[in-house]
Amino acid sequence: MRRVAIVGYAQTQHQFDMDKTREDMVFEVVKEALLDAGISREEVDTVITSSSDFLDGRTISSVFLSMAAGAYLKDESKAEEDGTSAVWYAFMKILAGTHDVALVEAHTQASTFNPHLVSFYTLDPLFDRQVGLLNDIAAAAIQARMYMSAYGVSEEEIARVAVKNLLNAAKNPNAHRKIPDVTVEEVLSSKLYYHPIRELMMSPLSDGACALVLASEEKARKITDNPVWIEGVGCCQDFYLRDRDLLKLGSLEKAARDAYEMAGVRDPLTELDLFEVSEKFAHEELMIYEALGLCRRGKGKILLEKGLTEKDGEIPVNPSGGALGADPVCATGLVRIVEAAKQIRGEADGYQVSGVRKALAHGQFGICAQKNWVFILGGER
Amino acid sequence: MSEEKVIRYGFPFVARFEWSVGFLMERFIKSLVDKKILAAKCPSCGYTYVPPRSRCGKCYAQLGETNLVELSGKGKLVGYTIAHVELDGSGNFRDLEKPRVIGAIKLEGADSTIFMPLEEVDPKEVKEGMEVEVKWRDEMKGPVDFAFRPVR
Amino acid sequence: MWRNVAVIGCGQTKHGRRRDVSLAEMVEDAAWKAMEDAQLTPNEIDAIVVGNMQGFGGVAHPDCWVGDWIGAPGKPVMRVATGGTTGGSVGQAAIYAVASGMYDKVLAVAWEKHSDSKEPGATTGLLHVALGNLAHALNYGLSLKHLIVTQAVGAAAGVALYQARFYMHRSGCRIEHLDMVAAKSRRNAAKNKYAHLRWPGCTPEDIAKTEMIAYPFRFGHICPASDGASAIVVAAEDIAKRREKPVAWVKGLAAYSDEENQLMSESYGGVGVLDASEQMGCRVSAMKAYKMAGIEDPKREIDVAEIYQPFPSQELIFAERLGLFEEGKAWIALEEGEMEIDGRMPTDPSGGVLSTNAIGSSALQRILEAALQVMGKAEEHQVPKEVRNAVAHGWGGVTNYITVTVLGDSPR
Amino acid sequence: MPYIKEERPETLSVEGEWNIGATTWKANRLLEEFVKGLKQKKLIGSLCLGCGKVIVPPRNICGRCHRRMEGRVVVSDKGTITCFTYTPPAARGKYKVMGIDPVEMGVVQEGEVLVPVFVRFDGSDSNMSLPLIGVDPKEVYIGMRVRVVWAEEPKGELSDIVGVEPIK
Repeated sequence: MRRVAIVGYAQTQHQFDMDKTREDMVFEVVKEALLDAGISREEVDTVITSSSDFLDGRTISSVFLSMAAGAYLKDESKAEEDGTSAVWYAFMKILAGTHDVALVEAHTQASTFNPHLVSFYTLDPLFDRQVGLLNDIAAAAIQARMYMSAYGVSEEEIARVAVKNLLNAAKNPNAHRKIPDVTVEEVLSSKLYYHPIRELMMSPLSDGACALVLASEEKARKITDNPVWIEGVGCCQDFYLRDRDLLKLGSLEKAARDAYEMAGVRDPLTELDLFEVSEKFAHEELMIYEALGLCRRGKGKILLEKGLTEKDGEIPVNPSGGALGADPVCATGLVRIVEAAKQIRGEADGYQVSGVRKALAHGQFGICAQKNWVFILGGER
Repeated sequence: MSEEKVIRYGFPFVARFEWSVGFLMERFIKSLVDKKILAAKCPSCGYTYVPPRSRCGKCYAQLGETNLVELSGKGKLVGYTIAHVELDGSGNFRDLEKPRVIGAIKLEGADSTIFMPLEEVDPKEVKEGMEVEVKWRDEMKGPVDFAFRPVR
Repeated sequence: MWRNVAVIGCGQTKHGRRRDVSLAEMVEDAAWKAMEDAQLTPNEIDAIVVGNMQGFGGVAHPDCWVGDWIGAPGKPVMRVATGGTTGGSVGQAAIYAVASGMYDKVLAVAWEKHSDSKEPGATTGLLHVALGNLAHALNYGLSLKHLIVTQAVGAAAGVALYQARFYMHRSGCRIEHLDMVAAKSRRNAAKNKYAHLRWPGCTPEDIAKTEMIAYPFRFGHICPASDGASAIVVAAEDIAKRREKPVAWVKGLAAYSDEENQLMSESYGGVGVLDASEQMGCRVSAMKAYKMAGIEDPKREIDVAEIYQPFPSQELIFAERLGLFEEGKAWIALEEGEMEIDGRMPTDPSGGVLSTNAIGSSALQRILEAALQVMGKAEEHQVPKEVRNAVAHGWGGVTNYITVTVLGDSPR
Repeated sequence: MPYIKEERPETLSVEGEWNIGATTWKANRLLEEFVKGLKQKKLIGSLCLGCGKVIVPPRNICGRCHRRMEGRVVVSDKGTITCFTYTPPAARGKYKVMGIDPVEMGVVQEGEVLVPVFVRFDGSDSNMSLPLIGVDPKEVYIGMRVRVVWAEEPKGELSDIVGVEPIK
């Protein structure tokens, strides 16, 4: 099989209601990613973007952005939902041997249309939309409560996930929600939405974009001395909410298993140096630990308690601040890949974790993380 | 002229939809009027779906009208949340004057979980595992309008 | 590197107004037919690619809900959407998924259910493409009359109207030829049990009697807004070779697009290309796909074409841009009967998009119909000759997106 | 029309909405620049300093050069018709746009024939879609020379361009 590497990337400074049109935002981030790779648009063979019509407020969300995305007269397509899906597609196009250099771009301006209302629009229109009660936050709250009572997890422990990630976000120049002195008390006194989910336990509504340049091994060697290899990919969709076991992230387990197998990872705990995951709600991060095989089911809180997943812990999770630090919906998973690649390349100024050789990046989409994508990335050695 | 680089604007338009429901859902919705909850039991693996559906997601068997079963309307609360806000149609969260309980309910005889309002209960007294039963509306406000309450 | 891929199963629903099923049941129908045709169960499918246009049916990311009906849980699922080309993009993503060596058997499903919208035709979805721009222009004093004059005419037939004018001007094609294409499409559709507008024995004179909407388009030239879904199963070479039934091999594919060609750009900016019938994106895509397929002379080597033509002019334009006829000469070939089912270069023997348009599915349907022709399974609308190579085309976006897929009776 | 009809039973429907009104789009300020020019009866276009293309109304990005179209130029208000169409005479109840009947609203007169054209203004490389005024559709041809019909008192808005008319 061909090897594929990340050779350049860029992301915006994610923020609430950016003073930039989506066109300018996309143009700038793509330009910067190409500059980071040190290649021109002419060298790109295929462009895959990721965005969603409902979130962008435009049917065919990609159509007026192709020029900004550098796709003019190029082979192009759009994978919706999460940017990691677009990377998955671009990766396969390069593996197929038909393309050597791919540009991936993902964006959402959450200020355009409330993503929580979009989550309501994703529900079964014949039943749940008729009932009219659910949305992604309400469903996550139900899941959080079930998880808490099944495994004896307290609200404080959930809040501690938020504190960890928000403190990390404070050091990340691209993050959106930065509260450098955030405390568990502050999280627990933030606005209550659906018990136990409070404002600081949910990801913020961010405007942002992210771009990535991928290349085949042959091309990657010419472009950079510091390629980050995609060693494993796994993705999986779960059942619709009604018929899913909400106590675990089943589709993430499967996606992680597939990615580990492809990358030859037998023990993620010892073989992977860093994790960048998309936790849209604080409790999800604990469930993600379990699904990724970092601990047994229900034991996620112990990793946190022992400080293992802190930035300077043994298995750092989200030193960038994760999705709780910034959530430009379709770009969030792609940002995780970029943050993981950054750590491998040693370019995470101000929040660099030392000695990162192999890292995991995770993207998700759908209510209670219905769909998951897992990437295993590795450095040169 | 504003200092901002962008101009923000909207357009007042609500797109409306009418989703056809198919035969099994039609039976389900019509039965609600007669205060009955129908489910579809997979003839092959036995998994029981509520609301009913045409294809078993677990074993892929096809389900039809002969697989419809009537449920008792009793069930167990497997999860819940107390809503302090609700999403209005424009994407804003409105504070609720009185918090509301959304229950995740597994009905007796069914395997699916449905997410419905839980009423006639003090939110502080809601417990996972609680026995609940269907509470029919005197007048339904939509095609799917019913709730649950604790079994006393 | 490239691993050979073949279409081993095809399934589609009957198209038309489908109020007898829910969206989920409609999608299920197509997916299951494709899997049954491929003699596979969902357990044997490795990955799924899905797509439609969210705004038309009012359900955001419907795969999250509908996935349970097509065996998606537990599998990798990619959602692809690119406007009119959605189906083509879905099919191509599935092909790449197998060609890459990542997955052996991939199901591609695409659909649209227009009748779920309360607005007539596809108004909500189509309007929403440009609404972000038009609402902006209205704030800058775009007069209602101007909007109606420039856009309302477009609302009926979109940019295709201008594209048709450009083509007619540069080729000498006349409105009678559009009548001929439309009549041919309705006649061919009558032979295709899955099609929507089926009119046996329809003549150009019948079409010419329909009301003029805006010159040169008559009512009889316009595609319907259909409900329907289509699905294919693609598989790796070793699996396809073990099949006893015929398969259709993927020989080449490309999706290049020419954005200078758009009707409008972001924030109501102007457009660059003067002639919307030029379709540089299609020329480039065809060139790349043929090169990959080892086809040097498409006029000779392609046996049948499934062209994305919601309007009759497009069948002629794209037939030329796909290199099947001399530039500006397709209408002459049409006059001579070359594009008929039993002609030298049959185009849209299925009736094409002009007679069936479930928009997200339409471009996948082209790949599916091309595959049926290669496999010899198109039943009544099978072209009466040996089909060695077939080309499937998709067109979308605001005139810019293109997908071209070449299928054949032997591996690359 | 003698289409083959297939009878299918219809199941009941449930309703719902998609509130497009809850969308906040963002636009750049190029159209604002353009309408300011209109107030002085000037057509402003954007110039790509990479390839020299001029686009009217101004566009932000040149896709070919992948750069912002930074230059601004004033192009002529005379141009050439590159494409045209025309409608049959308007009639009440014939068609609706966004639920509005233009004849009923008085925006279009009963019996009026609309002639939308594409115009390339001299000095530009783009098409602008505008109404052609005062010409029998039979007399329109591609290549016809036209000029802008300006509003009597331009106010700095898009409707300052009433349409185009033939240069006699």
